[in-house]
Amino acid sequence: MKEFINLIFSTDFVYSIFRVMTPLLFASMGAVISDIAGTPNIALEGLMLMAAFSGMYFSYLTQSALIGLVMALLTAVLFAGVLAFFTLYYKTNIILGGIALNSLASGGTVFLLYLAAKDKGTSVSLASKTLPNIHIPIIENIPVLGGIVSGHNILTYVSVLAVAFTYYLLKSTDLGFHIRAVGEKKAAAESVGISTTKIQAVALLLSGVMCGFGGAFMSMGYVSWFSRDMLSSRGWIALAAEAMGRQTALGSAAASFLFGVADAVSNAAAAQGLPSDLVKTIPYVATLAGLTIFSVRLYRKQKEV
Amino acid sequence: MSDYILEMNHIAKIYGNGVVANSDVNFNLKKGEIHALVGENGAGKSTLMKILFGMEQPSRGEIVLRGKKTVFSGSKEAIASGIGMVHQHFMLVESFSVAQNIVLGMEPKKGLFINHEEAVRFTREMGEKYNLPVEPEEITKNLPVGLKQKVEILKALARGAEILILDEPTAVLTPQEIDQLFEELEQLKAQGHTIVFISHKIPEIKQICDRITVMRSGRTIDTYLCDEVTEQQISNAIMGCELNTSIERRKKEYGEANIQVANLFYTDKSGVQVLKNISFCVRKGMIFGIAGVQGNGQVELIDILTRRRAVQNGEVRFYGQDISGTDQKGIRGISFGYIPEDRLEQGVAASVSISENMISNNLENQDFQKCGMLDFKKIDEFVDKNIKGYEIRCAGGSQPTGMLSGGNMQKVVVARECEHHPGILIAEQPTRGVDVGAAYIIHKKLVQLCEQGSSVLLVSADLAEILKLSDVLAVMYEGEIVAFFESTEGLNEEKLGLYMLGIERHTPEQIRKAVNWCE
Amino acid sequence: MNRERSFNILRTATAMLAAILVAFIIIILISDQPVQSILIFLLQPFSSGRYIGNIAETAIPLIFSGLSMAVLFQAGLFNLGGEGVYFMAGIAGSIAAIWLKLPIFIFPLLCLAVGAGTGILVMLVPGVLRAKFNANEMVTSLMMNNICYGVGCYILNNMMRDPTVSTLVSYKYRSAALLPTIIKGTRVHAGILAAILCAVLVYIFLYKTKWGLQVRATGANSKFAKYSGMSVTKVIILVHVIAGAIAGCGGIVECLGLHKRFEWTALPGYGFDGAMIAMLANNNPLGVIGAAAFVAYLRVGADLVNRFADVPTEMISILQTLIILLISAEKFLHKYKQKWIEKDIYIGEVQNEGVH
Amino acid sequence: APEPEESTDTGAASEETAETERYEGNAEDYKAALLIPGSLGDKSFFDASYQAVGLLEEEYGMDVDYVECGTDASKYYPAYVDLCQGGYDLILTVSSNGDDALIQIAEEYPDQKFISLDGELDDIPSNVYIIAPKNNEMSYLAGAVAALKAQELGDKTIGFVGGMDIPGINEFLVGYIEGAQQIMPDIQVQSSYVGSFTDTAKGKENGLLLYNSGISVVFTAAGQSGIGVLDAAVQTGNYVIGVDSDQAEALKDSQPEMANVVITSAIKNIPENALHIVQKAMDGEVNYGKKEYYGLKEGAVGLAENEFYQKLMSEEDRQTISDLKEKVMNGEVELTETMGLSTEELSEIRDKVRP
Ligand SMILES: Nc1ncnc2c1ncn2[C@@H]1O[C@H](COP(=O)(O)OP(=O)(O)OP(=O)(O)O)[C@@H](O)[C@H]1O
Ligand SMILES: Nc1ncnc2c1ncn2[C@@H]1O[C@H](COP(=O)(O)OP(=O)(O)OP(=O)(O)O)[C@@H](O)[C@H]1O
Ligand SMILES: [Mg+2]
Ligand SMILES: [Mg+2]
Repeated sequence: MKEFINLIFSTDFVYSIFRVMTPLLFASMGAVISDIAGTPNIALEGLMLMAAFSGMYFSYLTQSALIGLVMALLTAVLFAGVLAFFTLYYKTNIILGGIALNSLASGGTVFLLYLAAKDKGTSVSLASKTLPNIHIPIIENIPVLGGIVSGHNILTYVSVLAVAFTYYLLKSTDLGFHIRAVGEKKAAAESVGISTTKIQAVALLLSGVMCGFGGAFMSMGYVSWFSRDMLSSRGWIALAAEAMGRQTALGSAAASFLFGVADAVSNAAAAQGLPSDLVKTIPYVATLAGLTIFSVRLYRKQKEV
Repeated sequence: MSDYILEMNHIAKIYGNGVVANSDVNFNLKKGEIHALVGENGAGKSTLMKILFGMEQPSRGEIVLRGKKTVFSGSKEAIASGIGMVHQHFMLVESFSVAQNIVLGMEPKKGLFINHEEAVRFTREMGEKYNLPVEPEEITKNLPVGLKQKVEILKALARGAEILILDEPTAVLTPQEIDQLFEELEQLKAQGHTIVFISHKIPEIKQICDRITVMRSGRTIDTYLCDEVTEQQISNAIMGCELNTSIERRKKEYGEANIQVANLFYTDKSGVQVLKNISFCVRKGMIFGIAGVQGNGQVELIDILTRRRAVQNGEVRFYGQDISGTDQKGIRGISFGYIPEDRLEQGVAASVSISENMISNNLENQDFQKCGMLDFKKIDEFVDKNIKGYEIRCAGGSQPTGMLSGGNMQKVVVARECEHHPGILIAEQPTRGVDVGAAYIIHKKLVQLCEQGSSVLLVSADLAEILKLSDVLAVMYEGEIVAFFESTEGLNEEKLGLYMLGIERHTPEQIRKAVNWCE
Repeated sequence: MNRERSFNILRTATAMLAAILVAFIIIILISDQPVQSILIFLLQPFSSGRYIGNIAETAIPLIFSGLSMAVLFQAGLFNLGGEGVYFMAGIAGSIAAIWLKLPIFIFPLLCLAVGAGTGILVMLVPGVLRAKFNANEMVTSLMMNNICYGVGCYILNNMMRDPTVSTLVSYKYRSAALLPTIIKGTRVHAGILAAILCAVLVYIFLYKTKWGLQVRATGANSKFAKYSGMSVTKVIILVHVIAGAIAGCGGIVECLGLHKRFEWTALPGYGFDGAMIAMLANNNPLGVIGAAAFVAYLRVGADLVNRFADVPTEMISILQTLIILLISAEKFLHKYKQKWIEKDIYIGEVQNEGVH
Repeated sequence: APEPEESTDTGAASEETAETERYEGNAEDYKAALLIPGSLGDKSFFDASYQAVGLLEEEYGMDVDYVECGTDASKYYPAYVDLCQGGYDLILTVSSNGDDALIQIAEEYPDQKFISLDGELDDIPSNVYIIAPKNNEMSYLAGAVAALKAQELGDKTIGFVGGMDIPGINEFLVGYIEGAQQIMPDIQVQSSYVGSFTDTAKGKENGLLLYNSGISVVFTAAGQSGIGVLDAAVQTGNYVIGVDSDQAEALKDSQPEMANVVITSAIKNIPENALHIVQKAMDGEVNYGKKEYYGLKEGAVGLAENEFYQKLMSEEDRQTISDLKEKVMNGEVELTETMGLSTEELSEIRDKVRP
């Protein structure tokens, strides 16, 4: 137990929280933007998976991590566009579209992986590139803090920027206002000549960009290859984080952080010999408990008045 | 070149579900006029205006704007051509501030971000220019309807609307607000704006409009000069037949007090005392009217009576029984009916069929059940009877309620609440947005119900309605009852207005009669 | 309305044709015998009784999960917890099927009851949290899925594992607990009767009883439901209880019908399938049977191409996505529909309202 | 455990072996098929059995069909039926996943021959032959390697990362512990499970945790997730022992830095076994109705003794390993029989050596 406590208070552990939460931050920001626009995108998981594949594959082909990243973004945006096209133009139910896209991604990436690497499991046989880790000059040398804050993958820093971007987008840009207006009252936006289809499409595409980053991080930062179903529910967890954060950028970021902590704790607990089946539920139990406490308090508050 | 600024010729509109909303409409506007568009519910007025505003595409016909044939593929183009529309239902983003709503879609910017100061300044400037003062930083959700209506008009004008379409703007306004609106419209007219005015209230049309176009069943009947027709003639043209809307009242005979409210106080979330010592009682066989400018506590009072708000202080009894511990379900069990103000929000479930909407408050009724299941034969009989009795225009009881026009939807609500003969009926704005014919049916029903021994509490902003129906009448001002009339004889709208605006008030003894009178 | 219905049939047919065309193009690119592959995919499922049986047996769990989701969606609740319920109910029902000893008819019924009961308990977590505290049921149900999986694995590993087998599976069920096959030469088991019965009961519940009306009214407009004197809290809990019972039945029926022991080592995926099927069926319980049969047909076709031709299974997920996207595209061919409807109506003759 | 059913006589197990006969035609015309009760890409026996298909085609020129059935166990039986009706001389399979379906189908098609290339089954139908690998033998050697390396680095603890806490994985763990104890009786083994065979990122987290706690050698049996452990080893400058296939060999071109930290891999020679057994089947020499254990002695399992092994292990240590190997082959070491080990027994073994 003592060892476990030591582990949890080590810099490595705190450092790992940031690593764990990076894809969640990206995806939950994607969820926030699309949800506020009234088009809840539940295909986060699938979009990230496709982006992860594409980033790996193109960085392998071109031997350039940058091109890999760009292609990951393009891929996620392209499929977010497919979702937008079907749901906005053809009026496919967006949830159904999301489910369909997730299954497309899960099967499609394995299929492509097989074509590319003659392997249905991982792409390790393809020497793909990774995005660099960044060491922040002065901070790096500060004890403890340096070990926690410096040396992360560049996309981890970008994910923090993504939170700021989402926050300011929705708070103080015209696009953000249009997104909010369309999500809250479509007819109102329409009546002042805003194309609601266009705004919702842009919101979905933006959530695609976020998923592109999240996916690229998975295959070009977190690890250096693509593997089948490598997102392992991170997209769904991001969705939960977004709901827990009440559709706000900062709230969802906080929820992602909590989730990252819980996940890191569960990893540590698994290595301490606690029953692994139960230990792996820690993040979910934590989220459930957090949401329950949160809801009960909100309910009480509302009831008082 | 004609002298019309706008002509719409042979317009037809068929909706995707096969409903023919407009079949052959001819409509024109002269520059600088106020033009009324009238017709029964579902006649196709809103549809025609949505076509003009580019929100719907006509199936046939042409639009000629300033002598040029025009096709609008969206409202953006219509706005650019100087057309503005205030919709029948508010088109405001409730969580935005007034300024944000006004500049929505044309936000001033500073670099990448919105320039809030500029938006506020612009809103103030527009408000002053058109004499429609609004507070730019107020959150829209918190505004009373009258102000929301102003924001809507300002929104259209701020976009440079020369032709302004107002779809039933007065349905939700109080007489004072209507007067103010009319003043503003006159000013706009003087500034050269052309206004299309849709309303079901014929007197106000006579008051403000220059010409009137009447529609029926998706077609234009004719266009009249306002000065050349009487109210009765307009009404006849709308309904397509002679209609006598006067209501016979029988001898008044009151029984015991079914609703008793005593010393009711209420303080809302923001700490404002919205109800102050309200006491009254409604006896059997009586229509008790409550008049007042909106926002003087009526909403909170009704919310308390219908169990959507807690009784903080004071007493409410139905049939002598304290109801502070019961919920909405509970009072439904004791012969209670309620016609809500907002039919779409509470009154109906739009995707559920008319039949099911009509029995939703009476599911425990054994008549409608057979072996634990709903007895659809009985239900259909009941529903068909009501569709006939209330002249609800629909394809049948199995049609989803959401497909009905607003007036017909209202009739569904009234039929449901009245046909179970509740001992207590609370009617809140029962004829809002309803055409003359339907309003007449609803009025007749309320009177009939109280003749059968129900207690009806009627809250309405429509003074003509309240004067016509009420047996006794209370006026609310700033959360208090400031006047109580034992009879409406000799009362008129002007007189009532003085009490509603707090200029005059009755003595405490007279007001106490609202309670004492029962003993 | 008839015109609308025939249009919908036409639209669906065209959508399928378009999807198949796209699939065909993809198959041409990767297969040496594209024509044969596509024919196997489309026709082989109907080529023998055994394959039709495969469709039926594949449809059974899909019907249960589709029904469970349809009930929730009808009440406006977006709960995706079918997955966890399937797993947990499978575990609980399996415990009964392994350790109890009962005569032949009662035994499976009791196992079903245990599964249903477990399903109710699991669903009640998001249900009560939503009804009492307004906690977002989609999030809580997704979390419950993972929690059920972990707890289920723990029970399986520590209580039920058959040590004589080197994979993680439970002991064998008693043979009296198994659902009997009802059609010779196939594996179609008694579960299909339960599924169809369930669909009919849910239909009657939703459309013929006052509770069903309350459920639908709550889903359509919860303020209205409250206003009409319905208890929304009760409706939410009732719906979760029903959905939990149905999904729980589905979980154990699948185990007792097609397996000899509990052998899921991952969430079985029926939760999301159910959501898809409910939406394809427009939340109509009878439509769920059709939608489930259709999805089952696609899957059996996919298995067959995988077995008999050179198209990998993963390719089929692309095809499925396309078909589902296109079929659910309400506005697909919309322009033609408008023209068609307008052509049919002689303007100037028809009354304004109500006549279509 | 539940008490057995009254009528245990399923008729499946039979002592007598079905008559086998020699295949008279050309090897090219011999029709064989492989049923994979799982998904390819597991980096373990499914992928290995798929390699067997290629090897058979290459070596014997025969045409081997394969069916990948996925993880849904209810799909195995229909696939078997289709294969049985396809007129194959031999149907191959791997893993115990499809055992129930295999028993059922073997009874329904008594003339069809089946061989499992890697399985465990007790009541074996008379037309089924099973190759049971001695997984504990190879993991025993892996444990010894880990302990020797730890000794060299001055560690007293070694690590283990499993995919899931399931019997097939724990089999490796038990052999590993015993092998390590052979070298260092008081050695400690820190074990951890990813909870998934596909979550490579989580595999990496598990690996990092072990390495960051001061462990230098980790044995991984976690499918794809194991690659995450390799990555963690590269990142922290530590060592890994791979599993199932020669991972260093597979990675040395595309990911040389990863190959450099893989000391060795505990491997099963499923493709070679397949070659061998199919030849025997054509010769009519397979003992259907039996299960036979294949271990170090048969060359069915072993360690990858590649260039990295030479480089990373000292001459002396390698000698120690080959002596141990000799002992195992001669039956001089007693290894715990992992089949039939209950969860409690396993926990006991596992917890005793936990730091
Ligand atoms: N979007 C729509 N889709 C289908 N039918 C519609 C749609 N909008 C309106 N309708 C139908 O078209 C007809 C005309 O409706 P419209 O709203 O134009 O009437 P209205 O004259 O404005 O009535 P009211 O006085 O009640 O506002 C009605 O029968 C209505 O049900
Ligand atoms: N897409 C649609 N399909 C079917 N009916 C529709 C559709 N859109 C709107 N309607 C219905 O058509 C009716 C007319 O719509 P509109 O918004 O023009 O006026 P309204 O609010 O109904 O009328 P009122 O003036 O009486 O309040 C409404 O009742 C609405 O519910
Ligand atoms: Mg209208
Ligand atoms: Mg209307």
